[in-house]
Amino acid sequence: MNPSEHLKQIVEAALLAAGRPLGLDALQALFDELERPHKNRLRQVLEELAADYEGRGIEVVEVASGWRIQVRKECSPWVSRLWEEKPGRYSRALMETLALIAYRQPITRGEIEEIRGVSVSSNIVRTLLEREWVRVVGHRDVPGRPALYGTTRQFLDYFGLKSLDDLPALAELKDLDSLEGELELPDPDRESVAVGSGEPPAQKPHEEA
Amino acid sequence: MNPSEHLKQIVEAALLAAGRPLGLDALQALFDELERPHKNRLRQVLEELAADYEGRGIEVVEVASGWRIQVRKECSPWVSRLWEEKPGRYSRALMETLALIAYRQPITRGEIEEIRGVSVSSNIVRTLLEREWVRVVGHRDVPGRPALYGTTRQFLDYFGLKSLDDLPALAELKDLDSLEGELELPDPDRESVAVGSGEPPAQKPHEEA
Amino acid sequence: MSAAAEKLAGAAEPPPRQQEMPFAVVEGEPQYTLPKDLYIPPDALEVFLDAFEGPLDLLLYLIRRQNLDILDIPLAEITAQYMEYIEMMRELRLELAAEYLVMAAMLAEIKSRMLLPRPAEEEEEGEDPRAELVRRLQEYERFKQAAEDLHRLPQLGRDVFPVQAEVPHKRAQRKPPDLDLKELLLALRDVLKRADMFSRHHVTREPLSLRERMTRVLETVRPDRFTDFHELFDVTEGRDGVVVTFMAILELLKQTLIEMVQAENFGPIHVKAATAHESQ
Repeated sequence: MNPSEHLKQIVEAALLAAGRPLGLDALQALFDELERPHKNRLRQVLEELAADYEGRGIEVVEVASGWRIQVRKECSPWVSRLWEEKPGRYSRALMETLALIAYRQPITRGEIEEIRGVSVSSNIVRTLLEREWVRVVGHRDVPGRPALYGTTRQFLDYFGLKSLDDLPALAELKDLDSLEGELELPDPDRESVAVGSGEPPAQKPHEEA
Repeated sequence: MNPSEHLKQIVEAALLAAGRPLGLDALQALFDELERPHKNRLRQVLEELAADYEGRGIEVVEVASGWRIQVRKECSPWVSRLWEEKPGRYSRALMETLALIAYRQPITRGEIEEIRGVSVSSNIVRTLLEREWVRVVGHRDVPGRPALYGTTRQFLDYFGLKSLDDLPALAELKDLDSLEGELELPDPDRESVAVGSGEPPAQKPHEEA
Repeated sequence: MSAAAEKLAGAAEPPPRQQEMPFAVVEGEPQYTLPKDLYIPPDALEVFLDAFEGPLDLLLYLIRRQNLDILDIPLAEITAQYMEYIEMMRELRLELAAEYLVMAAMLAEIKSRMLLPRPAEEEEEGEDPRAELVRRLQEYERFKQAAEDLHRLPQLGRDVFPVQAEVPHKRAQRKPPDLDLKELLLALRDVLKRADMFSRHHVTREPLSLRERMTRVLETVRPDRFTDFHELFDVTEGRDGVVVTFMAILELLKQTLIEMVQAENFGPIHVKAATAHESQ
């Protein structure tokens, strides 16, 4: 390969292989003295390369220590997932809060706290709002006008429910004791059976215990 | 940015950012479920990308664990000057051990020693395990339950192979029958005549290999 | 390491291509035979021995040096040469790997068997005494060749350079945790038990669809303008849906979460979200 004819290819390959920015001196050092390109020529090639990368996933940028090829900002939302961390687990407090919002909506934070007997952290509410599982649907007309929370369609979609009526009635929840053994089996088939097992409680009034 | 319109840019950026080969699953995982491209579509994009790179300093290749972007071979002489230190070379003992594991896996250390006619040092086995080129894939059910070694995907990636089928073909063993035939007459006289007779050897001599 | 030893070590480097191997280089002249009167530092010979991957490799070298085929080994000659090497190592009191001595014994045995006239009946079972050796040599040579082939493949970092682009806008995202419906239900059951909800009269009579509908109605109405009462209903839901919506509106009215206004009898009814008195 003739280095002067293929200067752009060599510069491109070197910038991508280096894993660090390369200055003009470093680029020149890739060549034997006789075939060494002038710095102006290198600059020109770098500009050509930058133009080639228009509309591509990468770009050539000049930084303090030279030039480097980097991922375009537009692509980073997807590329960033390469380093996505493993998801953690939700706390018991969050699950209880979400369940109470689902079953008792519209409900204020104070009402949730009353039932749970402990305060609900702002973090939990923020997480649920960010996840778009709950939203503020209004404000109770009492001093402080606390926000009323309700569940969203995303909440239903996430759990594969057509409507909240697909959730077991509170009375059925009591029988979860007998279901618990089954529910804790990590068997997706069993789970879906367990959840959908009750006949549609649509119009059946919840019985008092 | 619309991911389906800019699929090629995203795939390019991800392959360049990852620093390791990415398989179709890994590429799909970059996208939300709703916008996730089909594997066939990804394959098509990878082919387009490979075509785009014609005449460039880099190329797209498929190896065992997926696709990788690497410096085109033609540019290597210049790119390799980025590093003052040349990578270490592997000893013959290590390469022979590795070859036996690659071609004869699963294989025990004892079986390797039998073919090589010498003991295999623990250092070699450790190096191969540390480089993640080989791994213990089981134990042979004989006294001592010796470990059985096999090669890994990293091994294939390192040598730019898609699968073990891409390994260079192993030399044919001469048919034992014909071998017996040729050995039929153990004539001590013939032996001394044979020395230096300059008969063309049946197999390619090493010097030419 | 002496200069000679370095030369030898150099010759031993992969890809292994064994040439006629000098024992030493004296004033630029390679020495192929060991002069009896010349002292060679033992470590140089050790390097020489290191160039071989064992007795099979040494034998192959001796055979190939003469451009011979494995199938046509001049056993007497090769054995003699092999013994010479071994003797040399011994004279220099080098520690020889046991495998080399085992091979020497094997060669001697084959040679003696071949020199003996073979009884006719033995011809039947008659395996050539060299067969086993030939088999091993052939097998070893295959893998010696395979190792060389492998070594010639493009290697990452030696022949093939991977690339990596910087990701300056990397956002260390964290995927939100997954949540299982059964976990949610168990959590609810526990909190209700704790709050003794099952035994008190807090348990709602309404089906959950009513609560859900209350949420939907609240989403629709605004505190800053009126919404037409009819807009809250979706007749395509049928009678049951309309009833649920109506009950939801009544419940919201009861909880003073919405306000309803009718300017005149039989006039249009308007609904808006309740606003705090102080904000009016």
